[in-house]
Amino acid sequence: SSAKRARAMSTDSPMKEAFTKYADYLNNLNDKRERVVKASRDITMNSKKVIFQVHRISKYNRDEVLEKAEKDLAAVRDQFISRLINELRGSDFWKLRRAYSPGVQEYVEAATFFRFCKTGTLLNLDEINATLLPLNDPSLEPLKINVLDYILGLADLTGELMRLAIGRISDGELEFAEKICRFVRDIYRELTLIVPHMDDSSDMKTKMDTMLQSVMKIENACFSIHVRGSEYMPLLGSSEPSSFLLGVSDIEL
Amino acid sequence: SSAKRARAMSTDSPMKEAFTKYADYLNNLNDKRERVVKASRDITMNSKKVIFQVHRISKYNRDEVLEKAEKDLAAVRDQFISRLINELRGSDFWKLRRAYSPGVQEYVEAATFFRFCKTGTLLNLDEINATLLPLNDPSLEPLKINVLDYILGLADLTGELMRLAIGRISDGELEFAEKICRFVRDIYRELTLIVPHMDDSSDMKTKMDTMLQSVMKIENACFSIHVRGSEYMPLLGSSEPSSFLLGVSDIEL
Amino acid sequence: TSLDKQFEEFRTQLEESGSLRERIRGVAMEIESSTRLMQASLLLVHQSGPVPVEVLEKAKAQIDVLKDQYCRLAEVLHECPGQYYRYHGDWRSETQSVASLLAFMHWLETGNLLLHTEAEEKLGLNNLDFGLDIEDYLVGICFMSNEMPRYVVNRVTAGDYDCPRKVLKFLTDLHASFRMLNLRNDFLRKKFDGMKYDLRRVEEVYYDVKIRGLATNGESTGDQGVQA
Amino acid sequence: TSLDKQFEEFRTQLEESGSLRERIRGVAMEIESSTRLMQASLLLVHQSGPVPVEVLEKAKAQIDVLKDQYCRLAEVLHECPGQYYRYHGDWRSETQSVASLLAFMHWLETGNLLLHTEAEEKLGLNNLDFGLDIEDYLVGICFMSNEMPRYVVNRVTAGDYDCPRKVLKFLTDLHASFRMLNLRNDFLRKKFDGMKYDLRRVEEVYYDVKIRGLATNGESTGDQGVQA
Amino acid sequence: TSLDKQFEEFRTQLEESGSLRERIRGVAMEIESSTRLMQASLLLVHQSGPVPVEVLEKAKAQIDVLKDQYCRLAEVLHECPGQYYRYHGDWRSETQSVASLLAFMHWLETGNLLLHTEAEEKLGLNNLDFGLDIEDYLVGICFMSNEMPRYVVNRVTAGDYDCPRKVLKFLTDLHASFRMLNLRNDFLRKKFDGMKYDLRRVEEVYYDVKIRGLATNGESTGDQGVQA
Amino acid sequence: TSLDKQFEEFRTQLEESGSLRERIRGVAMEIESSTRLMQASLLLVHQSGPVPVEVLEKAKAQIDVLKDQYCRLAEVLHECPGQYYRYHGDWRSETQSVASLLAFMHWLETGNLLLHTEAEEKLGLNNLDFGLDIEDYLVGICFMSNEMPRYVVNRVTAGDYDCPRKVLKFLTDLHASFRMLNLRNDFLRKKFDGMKYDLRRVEEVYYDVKIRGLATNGESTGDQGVQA
Amino acid sequence: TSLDKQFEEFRTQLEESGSLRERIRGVAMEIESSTRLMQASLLLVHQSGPVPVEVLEKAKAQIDVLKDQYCRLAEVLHECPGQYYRYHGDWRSETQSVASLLAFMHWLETGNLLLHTEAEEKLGLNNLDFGLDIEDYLVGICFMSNEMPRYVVNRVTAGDYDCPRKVLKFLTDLHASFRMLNLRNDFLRKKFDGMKYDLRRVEEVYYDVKIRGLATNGESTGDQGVQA
Amino acid sequence: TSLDKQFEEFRTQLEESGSLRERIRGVAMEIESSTRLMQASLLLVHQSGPVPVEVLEKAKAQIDVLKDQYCRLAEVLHECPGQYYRYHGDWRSETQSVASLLAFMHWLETGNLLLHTEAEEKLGLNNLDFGLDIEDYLVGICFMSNEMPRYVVNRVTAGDYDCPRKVLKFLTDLHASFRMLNLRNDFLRKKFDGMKYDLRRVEEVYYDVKIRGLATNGESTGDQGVQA
Ligand SMILES: [Mn+2]
Ligand SMILES: [Mn+2]
Repeated sequence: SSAKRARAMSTDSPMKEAFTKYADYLNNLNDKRERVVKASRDITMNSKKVIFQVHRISKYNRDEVLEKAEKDLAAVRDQFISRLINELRGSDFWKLRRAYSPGVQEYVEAATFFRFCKTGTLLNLDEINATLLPLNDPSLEPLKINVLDYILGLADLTGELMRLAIGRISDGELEFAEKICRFVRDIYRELTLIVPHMDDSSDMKTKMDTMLQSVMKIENACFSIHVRGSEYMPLLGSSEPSSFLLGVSDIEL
Repeated sequence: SSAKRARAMSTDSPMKEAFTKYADYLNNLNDKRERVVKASRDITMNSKKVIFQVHRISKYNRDEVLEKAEKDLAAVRDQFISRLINELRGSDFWKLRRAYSPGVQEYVEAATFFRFCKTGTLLNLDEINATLLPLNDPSLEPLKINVLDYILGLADLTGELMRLAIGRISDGELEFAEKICRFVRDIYRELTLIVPHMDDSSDMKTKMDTMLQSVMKIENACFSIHVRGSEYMPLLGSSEPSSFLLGVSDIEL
Repeated sequence: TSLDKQFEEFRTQLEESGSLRERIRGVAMEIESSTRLMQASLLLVHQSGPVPVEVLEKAKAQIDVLKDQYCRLAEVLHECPGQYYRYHGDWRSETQSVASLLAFMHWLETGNLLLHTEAEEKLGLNNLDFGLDIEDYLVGICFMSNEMPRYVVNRVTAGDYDCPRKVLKFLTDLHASFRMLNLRNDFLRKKFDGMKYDLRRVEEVYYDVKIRGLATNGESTGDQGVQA
Repeated sequence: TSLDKQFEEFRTQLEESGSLRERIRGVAMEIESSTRLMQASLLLVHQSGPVPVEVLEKAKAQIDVLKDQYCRLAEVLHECPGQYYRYHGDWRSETQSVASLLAFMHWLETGNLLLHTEAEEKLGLNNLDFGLDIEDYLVGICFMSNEMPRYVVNRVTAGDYDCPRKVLKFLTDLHASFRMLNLRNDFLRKKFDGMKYDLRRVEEVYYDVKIRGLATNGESTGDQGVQA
Repeated sequence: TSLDKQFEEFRTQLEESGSLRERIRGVAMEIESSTRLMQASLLLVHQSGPVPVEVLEKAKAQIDVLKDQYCRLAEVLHECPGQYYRYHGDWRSETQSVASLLAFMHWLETGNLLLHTEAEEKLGLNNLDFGLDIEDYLVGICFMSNEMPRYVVNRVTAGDYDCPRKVLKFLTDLHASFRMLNLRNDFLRKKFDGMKYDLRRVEEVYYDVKIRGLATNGESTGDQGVQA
Repeated sequence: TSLDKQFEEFRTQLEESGSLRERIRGVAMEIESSTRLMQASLLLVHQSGPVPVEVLEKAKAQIDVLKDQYCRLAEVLHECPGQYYRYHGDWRSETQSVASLLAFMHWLETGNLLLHTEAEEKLGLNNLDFGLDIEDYLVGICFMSNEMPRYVVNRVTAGDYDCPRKVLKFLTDLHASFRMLNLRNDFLRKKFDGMKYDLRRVEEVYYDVKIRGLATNGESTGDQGVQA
Repeated sequence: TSLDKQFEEFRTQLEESGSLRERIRGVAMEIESSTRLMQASLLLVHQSGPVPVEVLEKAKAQIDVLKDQYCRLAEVLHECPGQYYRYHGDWRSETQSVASLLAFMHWLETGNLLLHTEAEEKLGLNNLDFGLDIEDYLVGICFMSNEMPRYVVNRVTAGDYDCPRKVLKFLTDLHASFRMLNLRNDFLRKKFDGMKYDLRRVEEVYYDVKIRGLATNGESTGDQGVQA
Repeated sequence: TSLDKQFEEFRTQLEESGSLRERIRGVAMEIESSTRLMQASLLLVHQSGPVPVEVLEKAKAQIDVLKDQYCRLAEVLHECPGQYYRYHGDWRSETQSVASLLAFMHWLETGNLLLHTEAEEKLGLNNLDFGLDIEDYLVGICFMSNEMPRYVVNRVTAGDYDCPRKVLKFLTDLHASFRMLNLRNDFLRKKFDGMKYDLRRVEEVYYDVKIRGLATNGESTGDQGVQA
């Protein structure tokens, strides 16, 4: 019918032509977002495994454990973060941030956790970004993890350090626990001054609360070991509670 | 030291041996869950595309639109649902249901939506499962979508049918809209009696509320077209409002 | 310590981006102010009686103001290359309103849809660095569609019986075009769902007019309400 | 209509699975009842004074009851092959308690961890159809660990100064084993995190005893509190 | 000891009230099942075209079932005099639905509001011991009011143009009656506050038919949709 | 000690402000009661048929009651100079309702907007100490606007076809006046944003009347529904 | 009309139950006030140093006040026979506090659990019409148990090393008695589940005292902290 | 028209109060920034080892900054007499933090509670127009109390065994003083209810050092951690 033809003809209008472009744009964007989400999930899952691996540390297996963790962490970078980097060219880096942020945060958590256990120091953002450099196409501006994701990952790190501290105390590594305590307190204090300046500080605020809880859990554990140690000192005539406790645990179990 | 040896030796205990098995079990389970989640996301995304394709239907392009939708739907089955089927052997079908349920529900939504537009009937669960049969390894018990996911998908279908009805009314396809209205009312009534028997009826209850909203939106649209038509009848001397409105839209635009 | 140093640097960086955001918010508020003025002018197209040409002119006068504002926004963002989408939320809803108003005026003048590239051009955004996000543009178009039923009702009340036919044709085409898109379950999807109701309402008005023999037989005159 | 027919069938199916669930809930409540009895008997191990052998015997007597109950649960589930995990939530927490109590009693008797296969054996679940879910087993083990600090404190109060050493050794090994697992952020993870605190508390008690010269030099006697 | 004796007594009493509650829940679930069947039947009054008498008959058939169920509920509560309100929460929402459906059917048949005493009569609750709580009745009436807009819309679509006028009169009177009550700030109050939206919607439907000259001049025929 | 002395003082002050607040709540509840009565009377203006003058008179009779109540409220607050806004929340929403009803009645009588000073006068609040907060007045005006669509619909149903034109003019002017205000993103802003839906609905009703040739040519008669 | 008559009756009834509730709330607030005073006195038992007899006497002086208040509450409820549980929620939590404080004082004096009948006697509630709900009594006992760990810690700090043993024995027995009850999954159950943490904490304090050789060999002296 | 005139006036007034609020927010944000710096400095009192005097000095240096900020706030509010409580919400929570930090520092220095008048003096608010709201002060004191348990724990770890006794005495007195107040059921009440958990935790810490014979016999030295 002529009506049908009239309809059909209007399909070739500039409007339809433009909308074909918009449709392509949206399809590509959504496909890419989906790929980024998947890469992020992979990063999360494998970073979590690295964190568990680091938690297996003890006085007796330190080197082997950290060696494996380091290898696994490198694998996360080579296999999954590199995939992310390839997707996040140009403006997509910020546009798709919500799609990859959980994975990157978890990677930061894992990488900083590993580093602290290895050297007792904080892995800087610049250092992390340096390790990502080889994954980038050298001809392009290299992709760098943004400050926000780094800080959010750091906030989660304190939870893992708390778990580590509690476990280390049981193994008699009191000095290590105290070191963790100081480290976590420092991070907490530094972040106190950073939080109000974050792009979106609302989720960071709940992370700060959790972080304070973690700090206090470590402090309470240190308190507990300290008062016990202080009670024993007169009993033993020793002046260093931690060395004493360490001694016992080594000999008896 | 002997202490260290003592520790190391205990690694070979039956406990450690058993935990090695548990660790393997958990790793495999989590890996599989992750693969299932990914397959589910793919199914969701591509089923949504089929739904959008079906929405492109009009009086003038019915056949082409549905032909493409049918092909896309088959592609979802062949590419993604088959992947799911391979993962969900045995007890994993129920164990991992939460991981794949969103995807399957969206597929049910797409497949029933397509079928209604094609034939005006409800695609039964048995029919859906028949189309999945070729994807199964013939030597094994074939995987079937469960009643719960089918019903949950059906609940979402009514939302799409509501959108379709509103659009069809604008295109003058009043009888189609009324048909949708009756169909959605029937589904709503049938589900009223099913809901209390579902395994977990809490999320289904909110879906029922949404469904009632959809039914009422269609009813209000039909009401509106009816009172207008009734007002015109005396003006025109016609007795069939819908045919009249259809007529106008064809001639003028 | 190196710890202090890093966090000190972060604080500096974040404060900088905070002040950047402050400036962006400043421009965005100006943009909002301009759209309010445009909106106030355009409200008159709803009023009974023929719409004087001046109404549109007054609204169009704001476009240059907007152009200037977007130019300044682009300059601010030029300072942080690649971070367009970091701050996007800060001017997003304002820009959707802008797109909506530009498209409405364009339609009043030409009877055609303002395309994305045309919108960018009007705002002076055709360079690569700083463009009009396509989703913002599409949301703006939906907003424009939302205004159509009210416009049609008021034009008919004012005695302009040809308006519903034109709007109906325009919205029907627009709706058909939108149906080409695959949307996620997001804000744009919700807005697009609303377009169906606009279309239906305009259709009803068209029939109201038609059935009473009030509609002119159209087609011949391609002009819009304003110019009539 | 075919519509009616399908939904009628669904209703029948769902009502059947509803009644199945009803029966499962029934057995699960019986299981819960049995664990309460076991728990009540085992409470006496916390009491001052040496723990009489009868305490453990009385608790062990419930195992046969449990075995029978799980056997009936397995029969019910046999009616719907492959749907173990559909109804799993209905006996899950009860089974975690069972695992916890069995493991505690086993440790009291042997000083060793009750392995997953051993737990299944005790409950008569070694056939393939109906087993003890490994995660439930592991949660149960964590529950058992949670009881240890209280046990140790009360044993020491009752004068059993060798208990802390044994428990500490056991928990240390158990904790080391758990660390082999990669967990998700789920219930099991949370319970495992709690185990660290149990371990620490037991360690403290051990030092309390040790430092006061109350601990025997151990190792020689492999027996547990109950049998002493 | 007196302690043991006291707790022994408590155990008996708690078990008794537990089993009482169990039985109440049982009947309440049956009531819920009956109301669901009624509801499913009554959904058919919304279908296009004239509503067949059978629809109402089928729903009314459930009243006897309900009567029997409430009789059994009354018997159970007869065992614990003075404790009606102790267990009230266990059948409250079911009873509100019952009141709502009875009132809706009554209105369909007679065009009048089902009075509280009539509702009690229909359920066989006219004896003093066990009655229909007034607030439950009132909440049920509000629920019925919520159904009215949808009913009116669908009746008009089915060609019954006199329905809106009748419903509007009914709801206006009902709303005015409710306003006399000084309600506390509770669930009932919230439900009543919602009634004004029902009223407004029915007013709009009436307006839609009236402005188009579709409303008959009414008054003469007192019959309802179902009987037509 | 100085600590004790301080807390003793605090106790006195907190008790004083507590009892003050108690008295304020008391008056606020009375005010609420009066507005309910006014509201009940005014409901009749929605009813079909011409609105009798008595309806308005009955509502106006409450104004003196309100005047007295606000006088007492002012007296209470006179006791704590400078703390008007400390307790403002305790009578705020009641006062917004009052403003809304006064403005509605005033419009019914005169067709004009009740000005802020006029509202204060009606309530006897023209002294400096205790006035009607401007934002409360404005919120009340928005509430009044929310009632307009319903009023117009019901007046047209009752055959008063001139009403929509008058209301539309009134609301259009009111809306334009409000647009001059630069509102913060708060409750008032939200209420004002709602006003455009009222306007749109009234436009639609006017359209319905106009397209059907029901609208009188108006202008000449300045009277309102009530006085007709 | 019968409709009017019905709603008129409802109005009366709702107002009556409203004013009844008002009076109940009044008494409940007085009861709360009395418990606050008791609580303030009893706080001193946590203070270092021996607890003077006067502390307890001062708290006990409030019992007569409470008795009078419950007497008035009973009178109010006497006006609406059979509706005890309708208004129960309005004095429930206050009564649970009362039960808790009475039981704590009784234990301080006698070392025994205050029985339900004894509690009723103290409050003058031994007549049949108005009693102390058993579950409220039990919740009160749980609240008392929650205070025990704090009490024990503070008594030991004050040098009373025999206190933990006594409290532990008391709580162990109490906990065992509670275990006999088959509690529903409600508030009481939750409170009882908390009791095990109180028990555990008291066990730990006893352990602390015992392992340091601070515990006296007890048993012989049956007296409580207060009387010492 | 008078309508235009009124809205013109409103516009002026709303803009004035808008800009006033803007300036208040500006100062409030500066205050927040200062308290954050104080807070960050004071976090160092938790570190192991003796707390250096500089920590407190650094925090105290911010007081002058705050004084200046409050002075400016007072000036802004001086422009709108009687409207303190209108804008109170805009600096309320910041001021509660300020009160909390000042009180904590004061306690560290003197061991005494910072009185309300002293707090006002420190902030230069002793003139009548602009004071520190009593409830804000009290909330601040509650916040300070929340910090105490953590402080005590860390002081003990740092070897200061006398700290728990001093803090316990301080908190016990503070808690007793608060109990004298009859608080409404609001934010302050909720915060005060939390104080008992602080008290309990400090009691436990004191118990931990006391039972181990670590507590010095105190009393003689009145100095605080910082000065030691
Ligand atoms: Mn983590
Ligand atoms: Mn959908």
